[in-house]
Amino acid sequence: MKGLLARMFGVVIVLIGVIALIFIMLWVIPGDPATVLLNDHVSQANIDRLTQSMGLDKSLPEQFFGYMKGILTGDFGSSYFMQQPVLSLILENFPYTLRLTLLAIAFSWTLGIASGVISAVCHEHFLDYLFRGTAVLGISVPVFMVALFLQYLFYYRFSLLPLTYDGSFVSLILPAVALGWNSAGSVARLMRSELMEQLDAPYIDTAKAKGLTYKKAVLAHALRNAAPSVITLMALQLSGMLSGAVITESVFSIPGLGQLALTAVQTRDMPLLQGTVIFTALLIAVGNILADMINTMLDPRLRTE
Amino acid sequence: MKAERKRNTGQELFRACLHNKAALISGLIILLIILLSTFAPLFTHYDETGQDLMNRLMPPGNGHLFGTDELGRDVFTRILYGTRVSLLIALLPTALAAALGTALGICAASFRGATDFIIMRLADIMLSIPGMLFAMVVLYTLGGSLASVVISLILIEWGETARVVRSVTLKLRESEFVEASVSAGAGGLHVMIWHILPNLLPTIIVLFTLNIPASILSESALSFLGIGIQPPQVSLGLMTGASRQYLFQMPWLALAPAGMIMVIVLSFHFFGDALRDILDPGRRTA
Amino acid sequence: MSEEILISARNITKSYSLGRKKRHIAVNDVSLELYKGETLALVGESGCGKSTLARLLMRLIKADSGRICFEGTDISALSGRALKPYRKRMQMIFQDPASSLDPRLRIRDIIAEPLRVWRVCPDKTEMERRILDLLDMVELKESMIDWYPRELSGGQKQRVGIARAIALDPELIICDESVSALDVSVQAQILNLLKRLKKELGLSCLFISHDLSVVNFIADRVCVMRGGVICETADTETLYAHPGHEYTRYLLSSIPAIGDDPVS
Amino acid sequence: MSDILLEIKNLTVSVRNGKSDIPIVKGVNIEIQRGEIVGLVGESGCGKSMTARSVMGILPGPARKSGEILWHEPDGTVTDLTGLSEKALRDMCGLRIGMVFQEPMTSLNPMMRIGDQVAEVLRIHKLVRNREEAREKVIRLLKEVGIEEPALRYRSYPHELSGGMRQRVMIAMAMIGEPGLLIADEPTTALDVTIEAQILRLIRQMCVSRHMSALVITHNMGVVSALCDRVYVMYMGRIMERASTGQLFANPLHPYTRGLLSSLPRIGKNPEYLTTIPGNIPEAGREPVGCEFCLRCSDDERRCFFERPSEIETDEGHYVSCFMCQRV
Repeated sequence: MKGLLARMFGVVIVLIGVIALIFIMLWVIPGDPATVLLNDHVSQANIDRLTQSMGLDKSLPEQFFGYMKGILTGDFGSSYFMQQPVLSLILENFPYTLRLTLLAIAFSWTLGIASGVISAVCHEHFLDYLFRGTAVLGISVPVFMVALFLQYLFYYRFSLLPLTYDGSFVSLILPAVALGWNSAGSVARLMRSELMEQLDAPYIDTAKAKGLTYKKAVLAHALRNAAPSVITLMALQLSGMLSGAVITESVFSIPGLGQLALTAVQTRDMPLLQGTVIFTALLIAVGNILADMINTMLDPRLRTE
Repeated sequence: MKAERKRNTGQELFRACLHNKAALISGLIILLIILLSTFAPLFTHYDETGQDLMNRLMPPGNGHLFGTDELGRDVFTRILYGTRVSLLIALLPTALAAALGTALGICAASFRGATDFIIMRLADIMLSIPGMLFAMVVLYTLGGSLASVVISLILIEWGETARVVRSVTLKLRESEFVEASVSAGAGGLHVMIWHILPNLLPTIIVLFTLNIPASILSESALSFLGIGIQPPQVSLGLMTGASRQYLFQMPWLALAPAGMIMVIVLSFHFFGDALRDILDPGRRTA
Repeated sequence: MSEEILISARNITKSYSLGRKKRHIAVNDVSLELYKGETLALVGESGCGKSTLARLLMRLIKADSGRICFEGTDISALSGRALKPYRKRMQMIFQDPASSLDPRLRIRDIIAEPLRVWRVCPDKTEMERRILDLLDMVELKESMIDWYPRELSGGQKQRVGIARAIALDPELIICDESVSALDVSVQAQILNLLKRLKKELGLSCLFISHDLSVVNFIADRVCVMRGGVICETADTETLYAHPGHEYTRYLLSSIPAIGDDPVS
Repeated sequence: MSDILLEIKNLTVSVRNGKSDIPIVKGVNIEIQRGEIVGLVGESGCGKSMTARSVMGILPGPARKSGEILWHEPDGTVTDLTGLSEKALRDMCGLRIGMVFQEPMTSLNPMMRIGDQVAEVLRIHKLVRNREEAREKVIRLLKEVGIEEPALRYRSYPHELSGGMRQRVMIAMAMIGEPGLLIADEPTTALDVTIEAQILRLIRQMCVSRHMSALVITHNMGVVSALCDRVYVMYMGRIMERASTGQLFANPLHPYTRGLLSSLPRIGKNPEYLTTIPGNIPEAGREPVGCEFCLRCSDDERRCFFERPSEIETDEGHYVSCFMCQRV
């Protein structure tokens, strides 16, 4: 357990680093935020009043710690454009992203793991090349192309599924497949290489020498050993998945965090962008810790550390 | 085995590429794409911004290989010029990210302790923010343009390279041939130049070629959302984004640029995979 | 074997930290002398600290405490520029032929490296001649100068390692399990080569091994190590005829007798 | 001939590398009687491990085997293992034939408790009715192979044991199915000499007490003299000489065997320089046409270069494949 706590502490440090980095990039580099916000023909008095109200006149470290304290108490500052607390906006949009991502994860991990295992087991066999080909296709096709293609096919040509998100579960299928398709490819490649490495390990020979047929030896032993590293790498996939979500939400107009960040950039709404990015980093940190926990339970070598 | 002994590693690498079918085919396609896009004027007499509102949204045919877009510009020409941007994006930021990652990775492995901790935590920060969102922050600060897209790609990609380079360098530093070199009196710099860098090269090359698809896909996604490369500059992602509303009537408008992105990404991908098999068939670097 | 001491260690200790409280003591208050022209063997099972002791003597790693004297001068505190001259006079031959040669370099550059670091040969032709001379001394074909390590057998790679070690005419050669990774027939060739070179070049040798038969063949004196401590030192004949320490007897009894008396 | 257990007839194994097929084992004949421990000794790359693995059918992917591996049941029926289906062969493994591997570190599944890994053999071959009986049988065997507090050790994981302990677990795993034959592929190479002596003694006791035969693969003559009744000397995929251990050490006939024994440094008296075998193993594809050893053989003849010597029996049970020995 000791190792796990150390790693959790590491993740917290990384989170603080993320907040600091984003703070520097948004508040420091572009110069005085007030002037950036208000257009030029506004009197200096108004600019001063706005600066004062946003607490921008305090020294940078003060602002940073003020912001950090805010985050701990759930106050991510308030959005310029929508005049609402950033956190409430985020919590309003977050469920949509959550549903989309979970569905995409379900789709991509099941497809990825299944094809990875099959192509590893029947190595150098027709199926192996078929799945590897689709996996490479999966990685190389841009997410937005898959999205547009699915829309064209399932809405325009066969009108089976709705064009955009209308609150119903059915309308989430296309976005989930579009988002999951890309990461299914990398999960499949990951699973295949990890499983093949385990299949060459000497303990598989021992299993066969004990009387286990190749098929049983694979499931009983190799999968169990391949699991930890695959799970860790799948957690790392999470950040790629959330990147893809931004595009998928825009194509299927799902009001998720990605859309929020996009509007924040377009309307130059600094606190909103900052809040969304930091919230997403928080999500990923939780994902990593979860993967860590699962691995510690799975792998005895870590448990007795 | 003996015959190839004479050549040094550079020629050996080239000869191995010729033998490996995947590397050969994908290499040729990449070459073709580079030639097509750099000498675009030879292949099309339109220029990429020439508007011809009379025959906008023309289907493919009579002079326009892929038809014309909503402003009557020739789609085929714009794809060629857009490919230039994609190739630039594929090579420039990825190379800089690889260089930055390698330098920081080696520093982290060489000066252990604080430097190592800081560099690795920075790499962790980069890996814990989704690339797209981080790019948005950069584009917000520097404004949407080719330069800011390049900068955001560099910042996104250096983390992974640094982590891999650091672990390979650590393994090399503990190898017996480095210990032999040190026991012969060689200094740190000598060991770095003679033993560490030459053995790192294959790993760096493979990481570089594998990051190229990621860069192209990221740029095209940013431009698709309209926050990456801004008009009048041409980008395949931008073209695909712009033709969204015509998707159902004129699918080729979106299909052509997106298809080109896929072809570029696929060929670099196969080339990277083949290169990895050639350079270190044994070890798995990823 | 002259009475003059080439290198000696006094109360050397070295330990590594294993997490917060536990520390693994690899070498525990060890003292030994190596006379000029002698082959001293360090024998013991894996983890007894013999490799660590060798690297301490060569100052590849620093000891926690104790003194190391090379021809009378204390080199335990030296480092950097001051230590460099001693690096020239002590060279090591490693265990695993596959990982002790840089896979990216040709044989010429591997052997030339020490010569280049010390700029021993003024110009290229002199360097080439010296390398070919060294190849000849370790019984390797001259045509192998352009080969890569991956094209050589285990025994041939080990010969390149030996050529590299004697390139600077050192006074002390340290063999860290140099024959353990080799097959019986190749091991015999390398042992003969080491014995012949030691005699021809007047070297002193510190031979590290876990194989008592090999040590019996090549060493003049033997130190038996266990758990970081030298439990017995004697010249080869007396040690094998009537071993003093109980652990040495246990080691000797574990070696299966080959030949005349078949298994009961 | 009644109590023959295993007969390997004209076994050839070749590995496909790119377009060409590289022969590793070139027509090997081995016979193992019941209750006899046979050694297969040779240097690395001579194909001894491939021979053992082809009996169990665990050859690496690109390897192809041909020839016969005949298993003699006590009631006289003979089955050719090479002809069996994967399923049928697996039913033999663990039940009729047990195997111990070289690397105790990696031959055990790091994620499973050692007790469960040993009990798995009982479960696969349905030798026990329930878990409890399996557990009790495993604990008894763990004690027999010399593991203290077997009940406690049952639940520990491989990384918590020393190399020697892990090898004892491997032996228990190979023996729990009460097999007729134990194949040990370099069982003690990765162990220290003191632990090696204990493991060799353990294997010998287990074979004698269970009247079990064993095929021991090794490159170390010490292991042969400590453990084996009869020994086959292998060089570049061929059997050069076979005899009882005593005959081989007392009167080695084949030049390669003589060279091997003279290359060994001994405890006690040693010559100034060891008499070695000149040259080294020719590269794949450049093997000589005649006897494999002719290039490195001091007393060879023209015939050796073109003709492959057939095996002749010099005295009771001592066979050698060499023209020079025929003249004697």
